[in-house]
Amino acid sequence: MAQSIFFVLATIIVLASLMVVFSDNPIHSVLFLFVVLFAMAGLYVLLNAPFLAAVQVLIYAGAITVLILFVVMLTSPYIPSVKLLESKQSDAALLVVVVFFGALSQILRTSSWFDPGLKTAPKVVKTAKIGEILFKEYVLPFELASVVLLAALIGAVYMVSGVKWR
Amino acid sequence: MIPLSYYLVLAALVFCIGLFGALVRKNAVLVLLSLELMLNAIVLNLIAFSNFATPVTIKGQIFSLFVMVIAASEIGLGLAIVLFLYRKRATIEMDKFTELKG
Amino acid sequence: MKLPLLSMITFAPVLGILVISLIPRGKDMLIRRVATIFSALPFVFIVYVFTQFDFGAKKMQFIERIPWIKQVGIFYYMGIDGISIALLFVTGLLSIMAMLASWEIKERVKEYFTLMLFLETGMLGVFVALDYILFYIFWEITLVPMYFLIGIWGGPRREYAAIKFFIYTLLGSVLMLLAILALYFQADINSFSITQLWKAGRTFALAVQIPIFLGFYAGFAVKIPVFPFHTWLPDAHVEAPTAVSVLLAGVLLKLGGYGFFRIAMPSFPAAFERFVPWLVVLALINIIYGAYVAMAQRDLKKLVAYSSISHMGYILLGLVALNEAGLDGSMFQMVSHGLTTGMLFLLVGIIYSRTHTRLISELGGMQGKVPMLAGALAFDSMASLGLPGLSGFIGEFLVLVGVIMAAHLHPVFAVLAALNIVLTAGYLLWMIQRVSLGKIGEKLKSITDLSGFELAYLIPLIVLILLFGLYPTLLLNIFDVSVKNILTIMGG
Amino acid sequence: MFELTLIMLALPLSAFVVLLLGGKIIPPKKSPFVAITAMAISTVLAWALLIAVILGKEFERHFTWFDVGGQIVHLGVILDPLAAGMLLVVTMVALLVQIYSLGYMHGEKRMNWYYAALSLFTFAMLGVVVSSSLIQLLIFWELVGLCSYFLIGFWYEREDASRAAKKAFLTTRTGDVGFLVGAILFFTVLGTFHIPTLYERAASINPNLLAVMVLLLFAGAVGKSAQLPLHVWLPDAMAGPTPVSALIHAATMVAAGVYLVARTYPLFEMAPVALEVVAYVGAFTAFFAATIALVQVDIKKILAYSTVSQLGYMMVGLGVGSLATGMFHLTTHAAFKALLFLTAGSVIHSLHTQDIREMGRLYPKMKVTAITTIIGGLALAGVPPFAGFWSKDEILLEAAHNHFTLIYYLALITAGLTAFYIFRLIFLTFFGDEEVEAHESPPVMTVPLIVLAVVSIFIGFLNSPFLNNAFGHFLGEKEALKPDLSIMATSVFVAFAGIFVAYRSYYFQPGKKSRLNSLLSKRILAEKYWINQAYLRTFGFVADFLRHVAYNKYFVDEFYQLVIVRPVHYFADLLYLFDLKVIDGLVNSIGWATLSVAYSVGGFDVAVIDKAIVHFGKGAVGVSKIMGGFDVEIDKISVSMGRGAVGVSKVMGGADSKTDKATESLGWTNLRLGWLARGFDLGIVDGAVNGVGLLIAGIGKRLRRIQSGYLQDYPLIMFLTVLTLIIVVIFLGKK
Repeated sequence: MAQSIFFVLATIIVLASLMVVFSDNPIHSVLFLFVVLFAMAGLYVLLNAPFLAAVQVLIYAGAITVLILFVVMLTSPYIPSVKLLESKQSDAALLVVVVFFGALSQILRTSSWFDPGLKTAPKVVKTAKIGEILFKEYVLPFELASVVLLAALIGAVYMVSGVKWR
Repeated sequence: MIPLSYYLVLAALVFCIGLFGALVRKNAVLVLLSLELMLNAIVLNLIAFSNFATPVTIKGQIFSLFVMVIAASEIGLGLAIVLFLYRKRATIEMDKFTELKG
Repeated sequence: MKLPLLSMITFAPVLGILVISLIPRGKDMLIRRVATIFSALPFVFIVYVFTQFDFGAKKMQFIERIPWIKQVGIFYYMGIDGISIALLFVTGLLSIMAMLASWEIKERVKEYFTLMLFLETGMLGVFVALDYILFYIFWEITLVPMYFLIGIWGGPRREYAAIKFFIYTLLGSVLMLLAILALYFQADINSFSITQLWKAGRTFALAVQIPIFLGFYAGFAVKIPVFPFHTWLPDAHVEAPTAVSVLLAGVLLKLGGYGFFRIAMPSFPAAFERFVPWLVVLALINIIYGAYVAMAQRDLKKLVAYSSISHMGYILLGLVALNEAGLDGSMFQMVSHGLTTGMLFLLVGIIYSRTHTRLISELGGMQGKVPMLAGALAFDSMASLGLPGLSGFIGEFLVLVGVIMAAHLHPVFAVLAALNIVLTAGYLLWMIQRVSLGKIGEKLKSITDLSGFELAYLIPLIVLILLFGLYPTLLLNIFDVSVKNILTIMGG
Repeated sequence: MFELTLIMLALPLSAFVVLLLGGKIIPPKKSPFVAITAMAISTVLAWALLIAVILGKEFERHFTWFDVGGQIVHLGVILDPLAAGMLLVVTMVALLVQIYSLGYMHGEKRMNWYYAALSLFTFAMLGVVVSSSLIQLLIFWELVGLCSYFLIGFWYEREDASRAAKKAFLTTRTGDVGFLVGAILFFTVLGTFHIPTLYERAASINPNLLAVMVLLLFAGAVGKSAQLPLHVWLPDAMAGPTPVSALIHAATMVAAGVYLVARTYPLFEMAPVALEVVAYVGAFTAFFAATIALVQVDIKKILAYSTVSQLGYMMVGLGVGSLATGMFHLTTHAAFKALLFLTAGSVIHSLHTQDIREMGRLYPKMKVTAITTIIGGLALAGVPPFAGFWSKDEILLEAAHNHFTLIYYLALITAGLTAFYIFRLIFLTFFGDEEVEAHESPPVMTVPLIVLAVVSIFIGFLNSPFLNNAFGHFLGEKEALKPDLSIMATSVFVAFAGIFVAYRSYYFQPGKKSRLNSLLSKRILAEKYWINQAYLRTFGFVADFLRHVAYNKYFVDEFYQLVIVRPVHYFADLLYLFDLKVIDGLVNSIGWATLSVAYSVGGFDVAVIDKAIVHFGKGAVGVSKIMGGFDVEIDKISVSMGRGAVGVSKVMGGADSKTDKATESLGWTNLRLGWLARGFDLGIVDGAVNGVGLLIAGIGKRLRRIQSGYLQDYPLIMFLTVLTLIIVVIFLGKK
């Protein structure tokens, strides 16, 4: 059962990500990204991480995708015309990507992770537990992350506002 | 039960697709989208490891939370930069920005 | 509580960077003062370490060892022995001199001093690091500020020189990195500790030692620089601003020699001995070739640069003697060359800042016009050409003693190296004749003599050159035990 | 005793420090007195030490300086008769010269520096004398050379002075390499620098090795004492102030070489071969320098060659005889040669010329100078009872006694030549035919002359049979040779013969026509001796030729220029070119080629590949051109060498005007060659057509291409790097 769900989701993810990269229309790309994120959330559930799945759907699929859509609308009044393989370095990029994938699979192949016998059946992680760990063990990084987020926020506002300092 | 390697292969695939996009797309927003794909692949990786390697301490999940935070700030800033550039140059095509040329 | 003195030494300049970053752009004078103070901090600490240092001990001292990336055996591992502390001393001292000489920099002051402090951290770090990864990181850290310092504040061909410097040294250090990785994997003790890998390296078969040794050799030979990897040096020196030249000649070249002492020789004695015939020939080529080419120079700074190449050859020659006298001489020469050549570059910089020329033919008659400057130049040239009683002589003398004592080297090598003393005297005296003596040159009409400020940073160097020349025990005692230790390590 | 010695050493040094550091505080008028006071006290102390040594209070002390691989490098002070005697010579001459300089250097603007350098020199020389360690001796030895460099170059504004200073330093340093290597050999073989210990240990080693080692030491002495073939610096060194010449280049520094041999004499005695070499080098130098002195016209040059010649004598004395023989001649020579130099200085001070042809009837105007010069001349010529007679006679005696026939005759001929040239100088200077403006020098200059003259008269008795060879006994000589009246008579006869010939050739009687054309001139020979004109022509030609050759110092300088100095410079230029073009070019083109390959792989620009190939080709062409260029260069050099040789042979041909031309053309050839080399250089650097030049210039530009500015290139390159690393890790990780 889980196996088949996984394969369905995986197929969706791969196809949708391909479409994200290859579709000519940016709006389509964004929409396919939405699909990818959603399917990813499904995988998280399969991996006993329902909280993260929720976060994924809420933040990524909900907030970020909408944000990107806005920007696409703002910046690309003329939507079509962006050809895919127009870049000068697409060959080089393809080469890099393929070799990179080869290298990754080589690592996977030689590592013990590929052992199909490696199976654990963990319990579903409760959100409370995440909260507990996050605010006990990782409280400092957590605070730091919030500072980073704040800095990014201020930076983004500053850049877009067009205010000139000095 | 699905073995760990399945997730890893899937993540690698998505990562490579995202990488390809980041390297070839002209549209800056699409480059950002591709980056998101790559980040998601990483998050998937982390959660998978979390599930198989550290099911009790769930380090992977915690870590992926942080990755998401960083990803959010990154996309926010990235989009701000895109808008900024658009205002300056009226284009967001990556190959129009060649100021770094030596 | 024990203070982490070595970390304090290494990272004091970084603290300076932080302070400088708080100073608003434009307050140049303040930036200069702050940078100088922070560049002097490590020296203060080094002096303190000197008072606490046990010069009789073979072991590394002031060790700091904190796990960094435990899984692959990377530690934040620092420690010093006599060899390191002698070079730390030179580095600390020359950094202050270089900072003072940098006060004349007028443009982009903030960036300049930031980079200088960063460079200082890198140089100090190399001499205290005992973990290969840490060592490599500091080694590379020296590279980056150097590149920018030459590339931004340099002379007319600065970009060419900077890129050449960068590519040469980067190529060398990449090979060194490969050698480090190979050593790590080959040893298979899950440790990047330099001292632990000494033992491991020796156990390798010769066929394994040789390629790893060659990798390290590439990294070190480019820094020293050994013929034919030397061509970056004259360009970099000529284009670099004075202070950078001082550090380049005074400290950065020593990194190569230090690498031989710390890594290449104790880890791979068999491979080193295998290459002794080659190295001795290369050392002699360096010595003689450098001297000849120096003689052909019309540019004062280039002359000093090539003379550096020639002098660095003695360091290599001392190493291949593989006995106490030779190694002692090599170390002595490193310190002494740091002082004398550092000072020579300072003087050339002073001359250039006043006359805006470095062409020997446009100078002349300085002795009558600016006696102190010319006197300092003459003094330093004498030290450089190995006048007995000054520090340069002791280094060359010990190297020659080492070569003659070494059973595996023919005394003819010593004679050739000794004959080079005449060549050295030849080009330096010829330079003095054309620069200081004779009729007063066109460009010297409005030259002024050394200011009190300049004297303040030259006099310590003069005093040290005299002191080490007259009482070499002072310096020899610092590293003698460690040198002996390295010899015993190499022996078994 | 030990403390006294140190104080004596420290006094001149402190004078130096005071004068150097107080350069601005002490007025130039006062500065001499600082130095002279210090020197005077030193002299008194030297007397005291000498007396103490005569009373048998010798001592030797040594300390550790540092150690090398367990072997100790010593410093040490020795005071034995040899050192004590030498100390007195040095301090006395130094004191007199410093006093004399008050007058001679009057009004000079760098008085502080002059006296500072003189003081430092005296310190260094005293240091050489009291050293009991070879390495310490070497240190002071080099310091002596350095001071000589300063003092010769005292008038550094003058081209010849600065050049002579450099030449002196370099030439002596060439010898010092031998000294250094020899000293290190002693150290490595015998394990010490301590000279008395060396005496003990030297017996244990192979005499041949020992001979090599002491001959290396002797090389140092050859340089310092201006022996063949390193004598060339001394005549040039006359560009320095005359008192300096008197002190350094007559009495002390040049004697340091002799002193070195004397100090290590027991080692030489253990290697008789080395001693013979010393003797022969000395004899040839003596003869050779004397022949040059015959025809010089510069008063100081004559004295300089005379010094070289007499130094050769001292070497002969050491080589064939004993320690005392050589040292005795050193002592007497120090007195009378310093005297001669100082009188020459007096003349120069008054006339402002050094050319004896421009001097004339000075005797009536400068009586003190003239008389003292004659005393010095008689001492040098070896006329009894003046100092030179005793010491020279002893050398001849030893040579004859020990069956060094060749050396004996060479020395004898040299004695005759010596008498001739010194009286030629005296007659031309003081008894010439021209009335010239002159005045006697101030007392501050004449008093030292008188003192030295008195010494020159009497010092010779020290080692005469009348005083029972006191000097020799003092230096530890067991038994002196019995004076041989026949040899004495011969040497006196030879000396008088020399003086007589000089008198016949150069003495000018008022009212008669000048006889400046020497005895050998054709006219006199034809008129007086009715010699066949044809013979005469040949003879005259040969004589002219010989005179020309001797006047030009056997062209040794030119030979060295041609064979050593120029080739060194050429070689230097060539190597630099090699460095700039070949090594740098190769490295750069490799780098560039790598880069272009990277580009083409990167697939940025198909055109780049084409360009790369084209440039590659150009680069190759450039390299081959450079190789060709080198060939051309080498051809040029050999051509110029050829021309130089032609020039030399022309010069030898003996036509005066042609000499100039040949030299000039030689110079021009070289200059042109230099320009060619430079033009070649510039042509390469600038010429975009010549491939390597383009490569070098272009590499910066090419490299900049990597900064394409395309944002996505950066992550691409980054990933490439990461990828490479990953692959490396994969492959290295696998065992």
